[in-house]
Amino acid sequence: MLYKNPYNHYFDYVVQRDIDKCIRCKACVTQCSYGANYYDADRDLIYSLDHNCVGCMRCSTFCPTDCISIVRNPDAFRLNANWKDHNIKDLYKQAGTGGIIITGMGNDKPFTNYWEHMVVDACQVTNPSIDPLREPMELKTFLGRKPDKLEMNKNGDITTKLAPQLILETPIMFSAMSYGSINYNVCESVARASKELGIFWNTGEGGLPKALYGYGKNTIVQCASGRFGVSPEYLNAGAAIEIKIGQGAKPGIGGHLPGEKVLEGISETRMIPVGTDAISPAPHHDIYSIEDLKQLIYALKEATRYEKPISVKIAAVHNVAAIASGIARAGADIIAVDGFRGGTGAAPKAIRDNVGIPTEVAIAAVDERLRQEGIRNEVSLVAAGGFRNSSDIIKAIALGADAVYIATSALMAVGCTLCQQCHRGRCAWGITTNDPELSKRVNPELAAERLVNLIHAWSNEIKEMLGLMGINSIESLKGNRDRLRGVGLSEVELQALGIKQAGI
Amino acid sequence: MGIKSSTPYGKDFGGCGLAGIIDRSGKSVAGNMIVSSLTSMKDRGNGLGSGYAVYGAYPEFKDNFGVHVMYNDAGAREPVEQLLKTKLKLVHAEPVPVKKIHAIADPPEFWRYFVDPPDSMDKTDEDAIDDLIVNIVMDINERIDNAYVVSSGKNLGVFKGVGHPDAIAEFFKMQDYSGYLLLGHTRFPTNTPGWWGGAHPFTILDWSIVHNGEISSYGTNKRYVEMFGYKCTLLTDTEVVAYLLDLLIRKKGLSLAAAASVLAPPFWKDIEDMDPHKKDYYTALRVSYANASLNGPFAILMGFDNGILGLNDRIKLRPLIVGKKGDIVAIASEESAIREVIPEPDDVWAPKAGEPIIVTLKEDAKQ
Amino acid sequence: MKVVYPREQWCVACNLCEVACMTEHSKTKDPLKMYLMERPRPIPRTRVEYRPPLSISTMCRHCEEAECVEACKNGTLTRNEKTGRIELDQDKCLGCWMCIMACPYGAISQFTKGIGTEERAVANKCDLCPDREVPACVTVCPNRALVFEDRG
Amino acid sequence: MEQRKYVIIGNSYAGVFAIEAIRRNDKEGTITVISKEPHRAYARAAIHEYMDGIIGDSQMYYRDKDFYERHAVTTMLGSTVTRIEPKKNKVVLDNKQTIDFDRLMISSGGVPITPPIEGSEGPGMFTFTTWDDAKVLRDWVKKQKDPRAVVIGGGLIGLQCAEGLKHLGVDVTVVELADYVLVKALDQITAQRVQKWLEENGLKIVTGSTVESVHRVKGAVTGVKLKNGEKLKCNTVVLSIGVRPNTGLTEGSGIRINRGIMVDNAMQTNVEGIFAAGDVAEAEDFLRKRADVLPIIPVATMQGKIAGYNMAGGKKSYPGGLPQNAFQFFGKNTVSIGNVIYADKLGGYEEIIRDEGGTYKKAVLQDGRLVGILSMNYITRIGIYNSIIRARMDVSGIKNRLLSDDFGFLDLPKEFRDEMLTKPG
Repeated sequence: MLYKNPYNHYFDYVVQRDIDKCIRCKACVTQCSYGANYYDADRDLIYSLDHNCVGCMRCSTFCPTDCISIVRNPDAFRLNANWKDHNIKDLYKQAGTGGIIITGMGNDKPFTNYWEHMVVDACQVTNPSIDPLREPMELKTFLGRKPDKLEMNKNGDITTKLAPQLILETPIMFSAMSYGSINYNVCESVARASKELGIFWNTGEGGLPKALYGYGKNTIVQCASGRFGVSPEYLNAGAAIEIKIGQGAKPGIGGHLPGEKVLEGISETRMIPVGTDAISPAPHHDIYSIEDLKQLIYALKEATRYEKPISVKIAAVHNVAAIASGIARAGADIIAVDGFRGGTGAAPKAIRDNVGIPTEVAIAAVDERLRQEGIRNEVSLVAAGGFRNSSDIIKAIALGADAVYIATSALMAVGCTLCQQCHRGRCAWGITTNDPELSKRVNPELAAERLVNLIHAWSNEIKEMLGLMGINSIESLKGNRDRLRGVGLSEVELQALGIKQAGI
Repeated sequence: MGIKSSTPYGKDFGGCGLAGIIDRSGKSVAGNMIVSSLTSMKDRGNGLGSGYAVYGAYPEFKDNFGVHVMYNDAGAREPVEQLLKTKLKLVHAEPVPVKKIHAIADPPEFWRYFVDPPDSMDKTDEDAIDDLIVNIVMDINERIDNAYVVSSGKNLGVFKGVGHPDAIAEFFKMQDYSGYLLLGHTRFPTNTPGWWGGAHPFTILDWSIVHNGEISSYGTNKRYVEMFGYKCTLLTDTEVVAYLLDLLIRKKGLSLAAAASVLAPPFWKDIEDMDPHKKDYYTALRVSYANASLNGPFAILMGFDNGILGLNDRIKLRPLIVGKKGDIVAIASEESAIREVIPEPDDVWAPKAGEPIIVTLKEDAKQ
Repeated sequence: MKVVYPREQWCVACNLCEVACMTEHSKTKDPLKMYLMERPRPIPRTRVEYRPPLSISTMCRHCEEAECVEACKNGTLTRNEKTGRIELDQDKCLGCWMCIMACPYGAISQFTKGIGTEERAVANKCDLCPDREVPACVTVCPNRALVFEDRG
Repeated sequence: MEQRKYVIIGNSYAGVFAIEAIRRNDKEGTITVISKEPHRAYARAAIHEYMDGIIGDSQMYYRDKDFYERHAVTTMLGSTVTRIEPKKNKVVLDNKQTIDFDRLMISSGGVPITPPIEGSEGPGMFTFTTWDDAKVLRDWVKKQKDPRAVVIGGGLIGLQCAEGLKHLGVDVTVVELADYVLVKALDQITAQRVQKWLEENGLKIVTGSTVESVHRVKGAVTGVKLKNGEKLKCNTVVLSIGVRPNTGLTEGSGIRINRGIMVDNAMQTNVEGIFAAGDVAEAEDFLRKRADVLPIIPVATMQGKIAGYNMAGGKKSYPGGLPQNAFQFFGKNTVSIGNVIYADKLGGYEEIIRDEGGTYKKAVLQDGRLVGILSMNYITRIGIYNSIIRARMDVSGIKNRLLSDDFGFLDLPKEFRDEMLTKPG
């Protein structure tokens, strides 16, 4: 502390400790991976270095006597409606380092959240609601190309062979998070949960550790611009392949795994040397146009004997509907659209907070466009980016998504407190770190249970919501915007979402 | 009446009574029969909509498409007739005969047109001809203000409007019609005032639908059929069922039974337990036509040139009863309505949830 | 028999097992009062070893052939024939530390019982929380690094 | 099955463990315990604490009152076996009574060594191995106006007795023949520190000499004369230069004796059906791989247990005895495990020593493997070394951590930890 640089003084949190309640168990000391707490044996006291605190609450959570509270640093700059606290701090930081500000997790800026401006319809009198505790309630979801028409022979047997489908027991999947950005234990947790739930997890662009090949039936393997860990074996290891074009948190740039996080297992899986930065190119250098994408889609289909659906994931950008239409016509079986609240392990803050569009409007636009073109059946549509609860999911499906990807909420189920330090590789919750001491904080057995609990809870809520809408199968909610109404939205916004104003 | 929906997702729904009678031998049943059957369930409706479909109504024009058009404004007739004349060959046009009665105030105008496809078309290409008719129906409904196509099938007459079943029957002189298949519907709309176009049956080509219930999946179904050019303009969910059936059966080539199992698919848990062949069959149907499945409570009767289909939703949230005696089969919301026309039926039963009842004309009854 | 097994790979060195153990074996069953008021203050019967990145919490294994029982001078340590648990009678303990010498797990520690003239050093070790269905340390372990299992 | 008849001679540590082991395997057979002493099993190793009143009767009994009843044991306390007749499967008591056995265990313990000393006949001379010895000695010194005692022998028992006497207000001098005390248990450095501590607490210690004669006036002890010519005034003399195996009862039985009764790893003597355990037995030494008598509690109990199992038809093998001792004088603790004095005596061993802050810790390595550990004033988790020695683990890679105060499982190889900690103990 003595040698601190005054310019680094502007920190966000303070660890408040009620010494009367401290029993010197040192849980806070061992748990803080940022060096914010230490024990002074001379005085038999625990102190904090507040400037190291990131507000992850690991210490306060583990304190058995609740003697710690993490509070916002009361140090206040003069109030300024234009220069907000974070503007000022970021500026100082950059003046000190000359660097781009990197951050983790999703956009935290107060853009309008459309989920919160949509309400769901319920049955009253004319139509009985359905009680999911007493009646069957179906969430099974098929992702993949659907035939426009089933051909039948004279006996009435169907002769059309269904294209490969991903069969989900509930319309929720775990979104792409690469091995390396999250550690092996988290990958395993997600994989285990997917298997138990009958859903899918996505490897992200970091390859698939050999030890997880056993979860292949519930795995979507990703192929991104860096091609990390991509091999014929890898492509065939999963149930589907996803081409990652973009990511909601950082549209237009590639993935970035800092070298500090590239340890042995990651190096082996990604097929890169230990300690090197794994920086994916901004574009796929073999995809400069939609025709090139088509070539890659078919190359991957060839490589997997047309047995696996191919997904293409894009960030939600202004022209997302037209892009999605192109992707559908390029032969993709699934399109994943990742809105700007989607998380990331590392992204320039300027990009994360200012580029892309919300998932809500992106899904509405894409679904509508594909319908207008009569090709909605050719692809499944997966919404991603910022799903916080089951009602967000219900609304996304009513807007037109077939299923959703969740990642931030999955990590939160595992312990994440959204401290946005993923890029530093010191995650105190043991999630976005490969440090052996920290990684073991995620016990896949426990974490998988929590993930399963979360998805069960959400699925049950979705069933309840379907029931109150008088619907007993999720497919009858898909694109059923009739059951949504907008509250507090302008006419243009309603139009973008394709929904009516409440009361009409 | 504000007819045009302000947004594309409107629908109306309610409780209803429905009835259907078929003589499998193809013999004509008097129009009064369906009227008395339906009138026995008068309390299922509230006077805001009743209607009838009569298959075999126009033996003299049986090979022409019979297009019934409702005009809320006399000015709409000209563009409709212009359209029909331009796109089709108009064989015969006349107003639908009605009787002015006290119970029916301010009715719209009804005309019927018997038309043929233009000579330029290949008469054997039935699909193309049907598509043309459908397109014209959609065009009129959507584009021409105050004009609505009530029916468009061959040898089919549809008579519907705002009023109790007996009043509507009197207004349209139902006693003057007879047919081998008759459908009737009495309506109890709850959300919007009834209007003439919103009364059942809903039809497209030979398909006519009467419906009791509410299509909770309406938004999904509507947006699905819209991908194939159908326009849902009549402000009620029942309309979409007609289009779905037309789509599934005529365009997608499904059998009636297959189409019924798309509308009310088996539960996945039941599919799981099926033998592999059946399992694949139902899985393919459900997966491919997921957007066509109907959710919510419903009992529907669908008439077509060769018979009738009765279908309930998957958990049977609306009544549907079948009765038969000899070649006569009646299906209705209530047993009383059946006994009205078949006083001593051989058999009366309630079909299971999602179980389609398909009654077709006997082989020798087809002309 | 069921005993507590450590699962080293999941131990996060949070010391909550120790706190729970002390609390469970305190008079007040309250961690704060235990720490601030109780004298002698309970000591943990499980011990967290922390050598980053490794850590592990170990305690008495209630051995089938317990070496502490074999080394005990006067029968302070006995094997309960019914439960199989190794019981330690602190009232009887002489504080000779033969058990500490003998225990291959280092699971027995010295504890100063009583205060003032009553003060007396006795052996202390895990008793599997006789008042609980599952020992406190296992219940509290946030990462399932301690499990209560029968691996016999 | 016919009821098997088990007879156990001796009612101390080995005897009790044999009873428990037999009963785990055989609920039907009869067990008879014959002991010279009238007490039910008691803490023989705590008699010095009993003597000075630190502990009472309740802490002296080794097992609870209904121990024998619960284990269906017939006790013959206060009876002495005089002869064993293996061919007739019987033992003969001093009252000529005979007891039949199918399986016999001899755990008759040790008897104090009493060399001929001039003037040793008569009152004021004591030995110190039994509860009764402790009671008699306590009563004696309490009767003395100016109690002064000379304890002959600076071994563990002698020093414990001396401490006990000191607590009773006796002026005590210990006479040890060797150059320092505890010569069999500790290395020179440790022993000298212990000695210094004892002296600081008021014991007088004379080394390098022994008592040549006991001087009496009118039959009463008035002092002793040492070999070095020194004379010590006293009224009490305790003879505790050691014990030897109590093998007398095997005379003529054909049971093979060396220093003690020789047993194999099943604890069986050369005569089938006859076993021996405890201070009387001579069994394999774990480290030296040769037979020896190892008169310590953990060895006695383990031998008794193994003998018991094998007598009842089980198959358990003795892994070899490991010297170990924990003791304290005037509140300071010392623990030794394994061969801690070899480096002193033999050479060829490597020693690691940590001597700081009042703690003295020494590890003895042989070919990189830990064979002994000695620690003064810090005994936390000292037993872990036991398992390291037993595992014959090469510790040359962890020498720098071996003696640190927080040494633990994390310093040991993962495989070893897992083997120790993930399986039932």
